[in-house]
Amino acid sequence: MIDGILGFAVLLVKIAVVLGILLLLAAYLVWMERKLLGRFQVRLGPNRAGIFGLLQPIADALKMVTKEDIVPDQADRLLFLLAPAVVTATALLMFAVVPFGPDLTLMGKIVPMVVSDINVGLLFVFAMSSLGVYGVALGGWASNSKYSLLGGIRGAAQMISYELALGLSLVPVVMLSGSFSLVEIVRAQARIPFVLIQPVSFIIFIIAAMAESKRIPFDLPEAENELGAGYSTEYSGMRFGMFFIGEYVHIQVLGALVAVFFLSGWRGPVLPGPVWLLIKMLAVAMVMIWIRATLPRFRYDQLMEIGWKVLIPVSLINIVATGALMMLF
Amino acid sequence: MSSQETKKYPSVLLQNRHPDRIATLDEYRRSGGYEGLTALLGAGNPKQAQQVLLDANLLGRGGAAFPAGKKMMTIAENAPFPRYVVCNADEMEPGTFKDRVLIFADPHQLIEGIVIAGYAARASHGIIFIRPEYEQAARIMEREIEVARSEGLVGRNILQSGYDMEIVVHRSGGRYICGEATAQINALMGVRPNPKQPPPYPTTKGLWQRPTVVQNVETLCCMPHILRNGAQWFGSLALTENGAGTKVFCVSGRVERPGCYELPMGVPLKEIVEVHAGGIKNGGRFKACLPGGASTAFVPARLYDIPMDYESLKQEGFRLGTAAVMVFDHSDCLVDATVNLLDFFARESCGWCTPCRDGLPYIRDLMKRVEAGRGSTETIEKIETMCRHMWSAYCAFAPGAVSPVQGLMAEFKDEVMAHVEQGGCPFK
Amino acid sequence: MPKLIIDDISVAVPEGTKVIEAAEQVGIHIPRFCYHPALGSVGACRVCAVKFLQGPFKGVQMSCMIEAADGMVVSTTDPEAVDFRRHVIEWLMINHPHDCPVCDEGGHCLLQDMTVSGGHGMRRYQGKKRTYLDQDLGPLVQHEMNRCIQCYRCSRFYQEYAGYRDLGVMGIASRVYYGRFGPGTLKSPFSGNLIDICPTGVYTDRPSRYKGRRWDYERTPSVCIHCCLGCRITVNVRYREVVRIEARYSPTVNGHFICDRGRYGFFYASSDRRPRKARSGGAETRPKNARDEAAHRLEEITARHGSGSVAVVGGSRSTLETLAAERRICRQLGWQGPSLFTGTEESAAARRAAGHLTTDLAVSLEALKNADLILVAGADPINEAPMAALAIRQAARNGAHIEVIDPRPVTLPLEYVHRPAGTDKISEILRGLGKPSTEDASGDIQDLAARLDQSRRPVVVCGAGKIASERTVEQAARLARNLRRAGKKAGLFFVMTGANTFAACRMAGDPADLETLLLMIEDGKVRALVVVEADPMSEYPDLARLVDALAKLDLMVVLDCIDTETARAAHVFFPTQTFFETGGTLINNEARIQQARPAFAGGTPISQTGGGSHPPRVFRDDIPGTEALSAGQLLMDIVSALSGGISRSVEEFDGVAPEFSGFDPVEATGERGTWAKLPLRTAAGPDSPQMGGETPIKKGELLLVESVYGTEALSRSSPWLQELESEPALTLHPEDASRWGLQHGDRCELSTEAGALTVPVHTSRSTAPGTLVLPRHRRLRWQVFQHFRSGLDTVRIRKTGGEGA
Amino acid sequence: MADEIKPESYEKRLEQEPQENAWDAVRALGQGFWTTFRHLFRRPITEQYPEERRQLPERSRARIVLTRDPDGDERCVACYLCSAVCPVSCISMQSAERSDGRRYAEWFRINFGRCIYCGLCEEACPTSAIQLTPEFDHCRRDILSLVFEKEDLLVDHTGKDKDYNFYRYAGVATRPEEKGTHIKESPPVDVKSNLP
Amino acid sequence: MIPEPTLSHLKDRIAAADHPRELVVDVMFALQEHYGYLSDEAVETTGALLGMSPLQVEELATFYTFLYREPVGRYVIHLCDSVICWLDGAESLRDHLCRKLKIEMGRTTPDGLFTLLPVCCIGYCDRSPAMLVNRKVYGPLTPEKVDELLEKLKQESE
Repeated sequence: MIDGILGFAVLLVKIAVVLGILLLLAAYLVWMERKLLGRFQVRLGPNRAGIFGLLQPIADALKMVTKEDIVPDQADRLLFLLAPAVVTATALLMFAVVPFGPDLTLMGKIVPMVVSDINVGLLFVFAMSSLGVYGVALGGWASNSKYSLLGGIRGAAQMISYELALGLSLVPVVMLSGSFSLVEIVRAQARIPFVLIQPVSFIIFIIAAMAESKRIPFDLPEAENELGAGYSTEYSGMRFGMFFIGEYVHIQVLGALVAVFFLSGWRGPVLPGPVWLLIKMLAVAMVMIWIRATLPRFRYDQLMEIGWKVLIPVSLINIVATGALMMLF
Repeated sequence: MSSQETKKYPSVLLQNRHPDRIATLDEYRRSGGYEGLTALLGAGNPKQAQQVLLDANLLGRGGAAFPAGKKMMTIAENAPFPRYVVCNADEMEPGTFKDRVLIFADPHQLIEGIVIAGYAARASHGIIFIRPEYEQAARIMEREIEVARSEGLVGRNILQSGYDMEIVVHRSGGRYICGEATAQINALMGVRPNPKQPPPYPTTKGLWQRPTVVQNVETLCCMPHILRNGAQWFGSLALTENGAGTKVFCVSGRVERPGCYELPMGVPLKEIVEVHAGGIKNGGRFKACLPGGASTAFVPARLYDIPMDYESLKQEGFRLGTAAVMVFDHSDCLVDATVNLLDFFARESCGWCTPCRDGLPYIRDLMKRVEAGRGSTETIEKIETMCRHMWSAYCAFAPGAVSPVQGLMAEFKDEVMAHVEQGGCPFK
Repeated sequence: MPKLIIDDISVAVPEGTKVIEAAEQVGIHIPRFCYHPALGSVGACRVCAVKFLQGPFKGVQMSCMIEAADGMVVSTTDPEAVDFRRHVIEWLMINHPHDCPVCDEGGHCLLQDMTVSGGHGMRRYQGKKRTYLDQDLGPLVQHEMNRCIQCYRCSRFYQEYAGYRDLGVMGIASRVYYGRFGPGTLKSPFSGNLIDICPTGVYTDRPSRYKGRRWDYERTPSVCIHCCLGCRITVNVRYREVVRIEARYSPTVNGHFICDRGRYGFFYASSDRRPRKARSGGAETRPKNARDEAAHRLEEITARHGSGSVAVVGGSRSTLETLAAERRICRQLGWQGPSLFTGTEESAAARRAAGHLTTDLAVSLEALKNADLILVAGADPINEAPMAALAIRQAARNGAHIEVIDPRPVTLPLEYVHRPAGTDKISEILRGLGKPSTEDASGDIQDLAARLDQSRRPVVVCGAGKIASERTVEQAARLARNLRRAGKKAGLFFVMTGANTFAACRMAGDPADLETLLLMIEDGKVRALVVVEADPMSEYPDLARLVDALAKLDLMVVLDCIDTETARAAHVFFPTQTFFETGGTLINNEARIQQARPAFAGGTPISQTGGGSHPPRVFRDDIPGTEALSAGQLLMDIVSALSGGISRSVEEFDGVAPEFSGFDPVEATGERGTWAKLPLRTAAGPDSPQMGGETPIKKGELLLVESVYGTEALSRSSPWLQELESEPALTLHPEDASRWGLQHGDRCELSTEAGALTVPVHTSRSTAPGTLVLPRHRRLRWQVFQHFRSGLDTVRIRKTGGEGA
Repeated sequence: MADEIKPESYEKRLEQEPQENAWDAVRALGQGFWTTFRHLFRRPITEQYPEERRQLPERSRARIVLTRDPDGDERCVACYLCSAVCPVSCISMQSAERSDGRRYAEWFRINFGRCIYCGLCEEACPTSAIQLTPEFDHCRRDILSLVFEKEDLLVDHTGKDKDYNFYRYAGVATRPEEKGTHIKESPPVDVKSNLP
Repeated sequence: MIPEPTLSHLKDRIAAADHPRELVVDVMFALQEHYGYLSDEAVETTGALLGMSPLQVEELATFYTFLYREPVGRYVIHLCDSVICWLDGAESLRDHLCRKLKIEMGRTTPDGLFTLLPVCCIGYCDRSPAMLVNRKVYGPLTPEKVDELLEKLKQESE
């Protein structure tokens, strides 16, 4: 009973810490992206709010919160209000299965440095990421705006297309680690990170993951020069902010997942596990920002072509090859 | 053609011309004057007079060359009375002075002509519209009309025929446009003398909305002779097939003896200049002439032998106009002369229609630029285009005004281009 | 119907149609400057050149000079014609100044349009520009000769069309000048049309000079309310201010033109003296308070003295909507009236005229131009309905014989025969003419009778009201009917007193006139008066009596849009909207119903609300000065506040008068208007007045008459027209004058028991002997004569100044 | 040739494009990333606006002024062309006649709250009166104070067009310039002249 | 004022005419004779005599060459400047006259004797260059002849 309560308390603490860090990080990820993009474009980036513009996220948040929350006249009110929450919640929930360090022994109890180590963690991740598309699709639908609807449909189509490649790219990882548990997968990379064994999977995963997060060059659901702001056109104030948070949390989750699946998770020399995970997450995020600064947006047909005609066949071949190699060795 | 080959041509209109005085009624009568009228009134058939004039192929001598007989015949039989005959003595075409010479030579010839025309048109009023420069001529006419009246040749019951006709002299205020028939009618009515485009023609609705025949002095002067001697005789006077009668040529400019010469229709230009007018002054070379006043095109030296009648000139694209032959010799700058002509026309435009009122000063200014050597090929093109468009003006004034320009451009382009290329007048 | 092809479009047009018009019928607008449908073609500007490809004419010709003929093939886009037109524009532009930015014509300038559409954008001419000095042409027309393109339209309109001779064309060649002999005010009351007709900015509107650009104006088609003809106008409003009136083409009423009274009479609408606030007991109050006060007091009076103790007085400048509201209220509440006329005689004459007008006899202004004989009886077109004079002139130009029978020294810009006849004599003459055969006509009118006999399309133009009595109207109608019976296309054209007199005739109640109502007030039977858009105190000829009567009233409610003496005397006053603000329906003298839309929403002009050099920069949610409502609406509001009051929409006419049962407002807003339902044919006419025997001709009479400027209720407050007013004078026959020892130019005093006034004396041989003519001019305190037609025995005349004095 | 590209030929061109090999693609991609990466270390070109102010080119379009002619008089003749051409209707005015005969603006206002600085008014102005200046930073806290009246707009120089003086060309009579005294004008016609 | 005989003569002529307007030029000439030029008063008188408005008279007066709306000198010299006279040196003659009289074309000498006006061809091309002095023709002219003539006219006027 006590254990149960204590376990629940620990769980709550873990959730609080993770949530806190994630949200704070999301805010500063925005700052980092703006700052970096600025530098990539030979600009300064935000530098007015606080030193180096460090208070910019707070200013942004204040602005978001104080802005009027507008619900379009003809919108489906319930779905409209729900959609941003879905996006943020699913992104946050994904982090529940990500291990961020070695087990910690606290007052004699082993506390796993993961919010919840479930044995089908990987599937949970997929489930959550699939659910995330509802936020986009519903938001687009509920806005009752042609731009939003187009954005939502694009989002859904894109999600379905890349989900497949994403899943397939991780099959070799599961094969190698023999488990769906993310904790186990990290453990399986104790010796060597999977990125070295499975570079193809790694690349496919990165590409598909970026498509999942709807970031440049895959930001067709938003495509501001075609669709206004896609599914988020009609949103304002904090509701728009929640889409925003969702996106940046998603980036972190992807960073964490890349780290877990391919970069041996929290493992690393000298520094404690969570720090390593953080470093790896941020490194992935920076790469994504770099890509954003470099590549233009795909055309929609190109997007579909890459998804269906390139990534899926390649990942299938990769699975077969991995299987064959595993049989041989 | 040399001078010994020239024949002595019969003098008809100017047969009673004296260098120092005016022919009297008696003199005129002696030469067969008023015989035609007497015969006509005796016959009492106005239609017959019209027919004779038509058969004689008498073309209007004022410039337009419209058959005089035909003009009379356009008056409808049932047209209202009173009808008018207007004698156009408003010759203001530069270079033309034949009407003055005719009036000074033999005023009764004109009076008889007017009465004949009046009878043919069954008009009761004759009006001599005379330009103010010819004040002396106007006085002569007034005096001689009184003489004729006292002889029963004018006024009530002319020659006891029961035909009444009054002739009055109307002095113009003086403007070139008043020489145009419709403008002249307006001037007579005391309104602004702008031309009026037919229809209705003056012969239908002219002066005071009544049928009106407007004829040139020389045309009217021909009529007594035609009626007396017949249409055939008149036709035989001409040297060429198409011409009829004699023509009073006013020769002026670079000739030894400028003046009026009555010569048969169709006499060659060269003969007029070289023989009758005594050749080019100071031994110069003939370069060009305006064959019929300022509103005709320059006739170049290559057509020096052209027979001077309406038809022959028309075939070459020229007009005989008033037969005022203005001669230019090799030392004259035709561009400069054209500028002078344009100056005249721009000043005398009545101001009614746009091409004439504003287009002529424009062309004049362009021409002045060319003369001053500031023109270009573009300027010349502009002049040529505008001249072409002048033919769509309201009356014949504007086309007449650009005729010399168009003639210049057609025949003397080299001279024009010389101005452009040398940047100035090559004759100065 | 010749058929021709213009730019590949085939069109059939009536015989005699010019090619330029034919092209217009198929939607091709050929450029033109000198051509104008009303003035005809003269071929001066040469810009309407088109190329004739086939048919009797060939080559580049002027489309305005050539009548359409069978087999013509015309190209307006032929390069030769286009190039010629381009050159014409260039020639016209060589002297045109570079002053479009400061030219008021800019924005609706034909020359501007043609220059741009003709492709002339660069000045190639290098010479100097010709300049002219301008003339002062008076307060209405601004002269700027530099801009002239010598199209001759102005002189043709002014001299040929309108028949005035003080503006024309001088000079020759490229120095042609349009103007007057010397500077001075244009004499024609149609001079404003020069502004419309000038294709460029030589003549511009002086009162609206530098007010704005046409593209900024709110432009609304409307109807003129300054006389009975109902000419079509376009109202230009800017910043809540009526700034300009322009003539609007109407194929049946005014054609292309309007008179200066109609053009410049509108200043009452934006005057800073216009009352904007309701008043109660002389003090400004809120509209609701005033309404409650009026209703309350009306209720009290009806309670005490019965419903018959309230009377409504209206006038003929109200719209049909307002008149209908008055009538409905009087009927349903049992009030007296509405009394829509001032005098009994006037009322009788007007109502008889309205009763006699039948569809087969009524002629429009446009149709008047086709008459071959016009008999003007008891009417002074120039002063009463100016455009009628212009129409009569067109008939005269077409060869019609014009005869005027009137006691006044009528002047018309045309050749006509004037028979000065006393007011009673007019009807006698008409009666003589109306007899079945010419032989019956007595002596001096035999030639006229013979002319009438020979005419095919005679029109009788007859006054109805002030000068022409009921008898005259009756005889005029009878004459017209007789002529009709004799197989002629005869017409009848009444010149009525006000813009909506015809409607007033149908809407007037009992008593129909103020004169009768006055007796009831004096008796004490009527205790309260509701005066709607009328000003008895300046209309009624016996002011002293009127003031006494009004003093007996318990209540006088006045509704008006202008500041009148009556309004100032009111117990309760309501400002109303002007015709520009309400729009509404008017019925003109030929029973044509015309409806105008509101031109703007009303309110104090911005130019009056701002204190400084610019309009106020404070935001407010109401528009200042919009307290006013339409008179009809206000009336309904007041009445609905009464217990047992009625409330119905103002726009309904059903049940008010049968003429308007099938009234179609859409048709009425069109250019032709719609017809009131007139009787098709009247065999006997309405009850004839007692015509027993010859009336004794009065020894002498004093006529109070209209003049073109200064007498009409609304236009007389126009400051611009006030400048044009000639000093009102007493006109009489020189022989009569000598009887009183008067001479032309003297001053004399006219006095009655009610007062006296001093005026200059004019003598004219065309005044009927024994008649004194005096305009009911705003500058004269003429309301001292007890009757519109005072017998001379009641008036004393005394010379007070002159040559010797 | 650029003008030959039509929809179908564009498709064709796509097909005809030389197929690059994978290495080229990777290299191109790498090049791109390298370029952006290098930019990361370059000095930002950003100017820190309120602290650092740059002189904008003369023709840049910002705050609108009303200039004067070389003689120092108002150029604006209140012809309404700028207000007509203004796509956001931010210019209004009232023209009137001055005692010397010139047409001028009795009042003239520009609502800078609406102005989009498109410069059409300057283009439309026939007298070079209205001109856009490089002065761009005139934001206000109170929107009403963005409504500029003539007094606020009028400057005491000629602006970009140094020499033009409309009234020297216009040909309208103003005091002291009478008819015929303007540039390229002949003296007024005297119809009574005895000269033909 | 116009002398009574002239006026009554004009009135008679006008009364006799079918259409008074046709006499307008004659009346103007007659009044011009009297006033020396066609003054505003003359225009108004003409209008009054013929039932025309002053403007209608002005329309014609400003059209014609020989109706002087501005005061002229005692001798009005019309110098022909059309093509034949021009060919024969009308321009130098004009310059000579201007110099001699010390006036420009169109002006009158201060002593009120001479007015110098150009005119289009006067129909004396056989005697070019020619000019009219009070409608009397002189030609062919040379500067010497002109001087002589001017002297003669000057003496005449004294």
